[in-house]
Amino acid sequence: MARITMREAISQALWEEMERDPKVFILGEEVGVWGGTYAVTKGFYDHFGPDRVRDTPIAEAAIVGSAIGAALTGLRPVAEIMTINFAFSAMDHIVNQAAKIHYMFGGQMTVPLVIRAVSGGGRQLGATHSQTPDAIFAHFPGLKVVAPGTPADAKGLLKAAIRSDDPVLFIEHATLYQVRGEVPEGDYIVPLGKSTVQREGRDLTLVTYSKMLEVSTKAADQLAREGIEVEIVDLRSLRPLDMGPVLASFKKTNRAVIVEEGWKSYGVGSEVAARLYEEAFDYVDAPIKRVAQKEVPLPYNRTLEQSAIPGVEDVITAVKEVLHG
Amino acid sequence: MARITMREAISQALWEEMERDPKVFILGEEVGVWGGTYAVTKGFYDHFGPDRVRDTPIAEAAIVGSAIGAALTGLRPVAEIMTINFAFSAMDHIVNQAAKIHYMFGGQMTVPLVIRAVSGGGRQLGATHSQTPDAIFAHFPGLKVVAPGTPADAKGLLKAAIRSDDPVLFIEHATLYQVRGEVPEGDYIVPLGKSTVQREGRDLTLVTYSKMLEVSTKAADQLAREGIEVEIVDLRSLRPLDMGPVLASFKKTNRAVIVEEGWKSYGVGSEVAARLYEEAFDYVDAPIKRVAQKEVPLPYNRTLEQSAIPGVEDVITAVKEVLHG
Amino acid sequence: MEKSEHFRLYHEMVVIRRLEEKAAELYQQGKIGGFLHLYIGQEAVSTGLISARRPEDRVITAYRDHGVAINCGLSAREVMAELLGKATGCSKGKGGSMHMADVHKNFWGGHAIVGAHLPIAAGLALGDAYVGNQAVTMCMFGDGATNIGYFHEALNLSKVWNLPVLWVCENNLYGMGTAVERASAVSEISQKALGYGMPSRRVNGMDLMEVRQVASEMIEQIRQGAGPMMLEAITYRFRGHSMGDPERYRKPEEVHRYQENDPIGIYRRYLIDQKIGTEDELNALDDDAMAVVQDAVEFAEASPEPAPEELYTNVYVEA
Amino acid sequence: MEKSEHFRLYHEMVVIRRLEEKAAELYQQGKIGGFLHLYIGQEAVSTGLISARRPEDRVITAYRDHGVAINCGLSAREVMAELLGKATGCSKGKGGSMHMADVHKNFWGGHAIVGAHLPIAAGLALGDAYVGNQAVTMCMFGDGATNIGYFHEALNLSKVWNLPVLWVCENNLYGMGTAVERASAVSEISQKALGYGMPSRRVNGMDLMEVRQVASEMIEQIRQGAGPMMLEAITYRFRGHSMGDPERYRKPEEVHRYQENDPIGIYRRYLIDQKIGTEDELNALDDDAMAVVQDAVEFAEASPEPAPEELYTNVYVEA
Ligand SMILES: Cc1ncc(C[n+]2csc(CCOP(=O)(O)OP(=O)(O)O)c2C)c(N)n1
Ligand SMILES: Cc1ncc(C[n+]2csc(CCOP(=O)(O)OP(=O)(O)O)c2C)c(N)n1
Ligand SMILES: [Mg+2]
Ligand SMILES: [Mg+2]
Repeated sequence: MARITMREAISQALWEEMERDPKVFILGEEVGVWGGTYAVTKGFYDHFGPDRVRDTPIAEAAIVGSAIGAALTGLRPVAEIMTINFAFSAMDHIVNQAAKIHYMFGGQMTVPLVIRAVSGGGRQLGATHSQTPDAIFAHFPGLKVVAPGTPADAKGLLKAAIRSDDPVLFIEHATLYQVRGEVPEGDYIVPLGKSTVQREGRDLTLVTYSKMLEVSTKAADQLAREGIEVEIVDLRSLRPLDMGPVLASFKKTNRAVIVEEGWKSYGVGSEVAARLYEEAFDYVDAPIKRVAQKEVPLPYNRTLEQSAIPGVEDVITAVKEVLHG
Repeated sequence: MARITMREAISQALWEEMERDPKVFILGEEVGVWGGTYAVTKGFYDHFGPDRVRDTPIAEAAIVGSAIGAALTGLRPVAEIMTINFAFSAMDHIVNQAAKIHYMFGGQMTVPLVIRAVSGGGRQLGATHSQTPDAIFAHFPGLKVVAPGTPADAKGLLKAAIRSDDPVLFIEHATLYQVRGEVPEGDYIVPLGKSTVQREGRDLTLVTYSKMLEVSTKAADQLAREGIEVEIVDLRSLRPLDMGPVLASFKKTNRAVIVEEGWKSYGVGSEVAARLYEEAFDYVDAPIKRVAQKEVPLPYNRTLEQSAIPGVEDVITAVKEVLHG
Repeated sequence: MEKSEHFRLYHEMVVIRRLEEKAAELYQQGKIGGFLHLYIGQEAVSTGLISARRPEDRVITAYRDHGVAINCGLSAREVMAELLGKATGCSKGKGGSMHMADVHKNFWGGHAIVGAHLPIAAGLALGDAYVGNQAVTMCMFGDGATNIGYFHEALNLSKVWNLPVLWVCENNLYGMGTAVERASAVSEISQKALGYGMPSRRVNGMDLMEVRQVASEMIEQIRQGAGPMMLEAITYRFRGHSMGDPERYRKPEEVHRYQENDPIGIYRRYLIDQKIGTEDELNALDDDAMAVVQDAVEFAEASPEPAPEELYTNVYVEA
Repeated sequence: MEKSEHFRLYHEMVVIRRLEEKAAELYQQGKIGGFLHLYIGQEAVSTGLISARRPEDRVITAYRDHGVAINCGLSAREVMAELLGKATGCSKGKGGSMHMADVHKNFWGGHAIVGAHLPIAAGLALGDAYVGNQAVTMCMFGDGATNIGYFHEALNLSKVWNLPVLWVCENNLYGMGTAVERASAVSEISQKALGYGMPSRRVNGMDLMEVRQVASEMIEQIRQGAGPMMLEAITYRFRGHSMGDPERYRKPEEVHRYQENDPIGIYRRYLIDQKIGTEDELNALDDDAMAVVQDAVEFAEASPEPAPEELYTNVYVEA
């Protein structure tokens, strides 16, 4: 197994799937000549050519819409939306078309589409460009929503997404691209809709995903030095949401903190907390806490922005509050 | 107090505000000559003229976007999005522009805008036209989201929304327009962001809003005949979400069911449940239940559709489950 | 064109007309729910257009789709059954009036969000171009739909990528209650093609033969690689936008004037004038169309409701 | 035009240039974060355009907004302070490079979602039309922005409602790395105006005097009620799209060719040729511009960070 970055892992998954299946192609703004704004598709244009690596106009609805159409004909498009903030400009096509076509026409059409989008803040891009609105997409049945936190998962999940016959929103995090990890070579598949334990522990369950897995892991390291062993469950998929490993862990630790980067209200933590109480009420030893973004549009100023996004300290504080009441 | 329909109440609020303040005007598809697809603005065009009752092209982003611009100049536009399903076509302007402009430019611009939109299913309109995605809009700080369940609240909240200097998404429910209730005449204002007890009871708290207030009330009537007295708290606003009356009620009943029409996952019930546990953990006598839409795109067939939307029986069942474990 | 082909098209138009008249009745009786948008008055557009396609050519349209479905070869039975929400409907009763489709007939639906199917149509054409099919996608939409951003993005993309699409605007002069000039900067929709450097033509959408002729020429050019084009068919809907339209926006006289130009009447006149068919032959086709629709209604009424489990199927392909 | 006015405009252009060169340095030093889109090379467009406005005319643009801010009368100090995220910035440090504004100077921002400010611009103009102001809104955007649906919806609406807007496309030949002809069906953006029945003109965006002249004429016509119009200014950005652009999509020779046509150089030549100013006078303006920018940097660096509570203010007007 090679130790590569998240960027390389995603790039590898795309490359291998394109080599494997001629029906897989990429479209999006700057995916071709530029090589991807986050350099994920660097080298693809030269290798696969302009038909399979298609630069598009700035027209998000047309990017997703045309990808849906191509998917209906049996192709397997991977549409890149430069950042998830621009997915609002393709909202109807994502939640009203891609997510519903299979159902609405009685199953006769399928939409084997992947939409890749970069989520997350922390880079001083201001309010319109720094959102982590992952939860709102996960609200819609018919869509699958995936957000890996490690390079290995990124590769395995992206491959699974491309091979899936359902539309998948694949959320990457801008500040994770440089993160390194062991990634299996070749045909490595991580099934969609499966949560997983990323770190074992006995005292408390941290439920998280994407970038906040990194933050939670750092918090766990620090807590470990104080003798607190937290277990980390990585959701990986927000829809379908797999509560199995979350519940198993919680039934062991009886305490949980949910950590997400997005806003707290109507977010991921709300759903996970509600389900934990519903499905493991008798195991609750202390109120579950949610760590999330302050409920403000993100400001440009670095200090202000950082104070709004959950950090290691916020997680540690929450864990201790849950443990010590 | 007159007993009028929800449609009349909304119409009255609009009419009175337009008479009161020449800066208030209406724009949207078919609001003028047609008189509003739900007849809410019938007669407005003839009375207020084409400048203040503006029929628009089918261009939701331009409807909301131009309303934002007009609001920036100090006008008070009321933009009608025919149904909330079409709000996805204006998503960026709602959540990325209207909700952020005040913050992003350091407070120098204000967006006194109301967006009216009809939400809800149950009319066999199929998957794209039957959604209740209220929760996803409530995820965004900067936006206020309001959804009345009674004619009086509809009037009072709409007036408050029009007078508010903040952008407000005002959600109406298609199947409530004919519902009648006592509505105070003249300048009746219901403050935004305030939940309220709509029915008193001692055994359990039903938290709900919009159409599901009606369903919950019917359920409460039936339950009362069996000696079960539920208290109903109507959220009325989803953002800001006022937990005060919810908590007060819950601390009395120690049991709660949350009833919403939209999908359960990442919905309103998730948020309310999570907060109830956070803020009233010691008062919980039984797991809180969420009653919500089945997690499917809504089908056309009437029987199937009805089986997916929460009904009186679903509420009664949930209440009894919570009461009797 | 063969006589039999003429008769087939005439028959199709009459089937559509009778089927929709029947649907209006069933709607009044509460047997059809939701929105019902009748195509009555516009039948020559889709009948002429789709008669010009090859089987491999794809068709996609908006919610006003019953006629298009019939023209694409769906049976009156499965269309009527879909209207009644039955398991035997073309979309298994899950789609309803606005969401008919049959991918095996290359009919890619009925779509209810105005303009949203235009980018999808570009994608269908991209699918063909990608694998080297010589197929053309015909995408139909209303005049009102040309004002939404999706129209713009789709037309631009189709031109930039030289996709084989025929963009067909059915200009019936209104989008709901809004006259075209009250919503669109230009009233001749074909003028919008200029902004995309795209050839365009305007036809009388009440005249099946004209639509067919011009569409055939354009489709062939597109098939040869000429790139996307736009066809504007001027037409008129004789009924309200959907059932329950108060029709405050137009005068009955205006409607009557257009009704005198009934596309079925025009085609019938043509067939007789050209001595392609006799009154008797056409009457027989009329009778048969009525019988087809009657049979469809009986079939639909007798068909089973979808099973309750159908609520949960087709959300995902994979569980 | 008065000599003093010429000098003011020349000075403005040089201030913009120096300010952005400085900003690039500060970005490299990590003092400016986020995205930084430099306007270098395009200064004649906004300087010429905005010099043609009256104070009541509104200006709105995209994220490439530093120059526009200066032209609208914001001080170099508050622009630089915003870049550094300081409390003294024009948006209190909350907006950053992409979100400068000063409503009292009728500058309605810097907007970072491509094309999304076009419908907003239509609304600004609607606001003026509604109350009977004789003001014109100037809305600037890039060539790439003309491909998104917002452009279409906004232009159509403005024409249908006859709104007083001048749509100004800064065609700098690329949207990020995508050459205009690879993204747009027509390479002459002004051709898109045809689809909206809108008059349009094309100017050399490197020539301040030409931009100013044509813009003045159009603005006056719009003010007189002629309805919306489109102005396409052909220009070029000398730097990458934003800091950190690998610039694989264009050759250095191409950039150099354009750089020889520097808008500041062209205007300087013009002032000297027309004997409006001497080399010495212009050198003095250059020096002053440098001093203004130096002062702005010092001011910005010395300015306080926003107070921590600022995180929570301005989410809503009412608590
Ligand atoms: C995005 C969106 N906005 C609004 C509607 C509501 N609506 C349905 S049909 C229609 C009018 C469409 O007019 P046109 O495109 O001319 O088609 P026609 O009905 O005349 O065939 C409107 C506004 C919708 N379905 N989708
Ligand atoms: C809706 C949306 N999609 C994509 C982007 C990312 N993006 C920012 S600038 C840009 C290029 C815009 O090009 P153009 O309009 O020509 O303006 P220029 O940068 O050349 O001034 C892109 C794709 C965005 N900000 N918004
Ligand atoms: Mg029409
Ligand atoms: Mg450009």
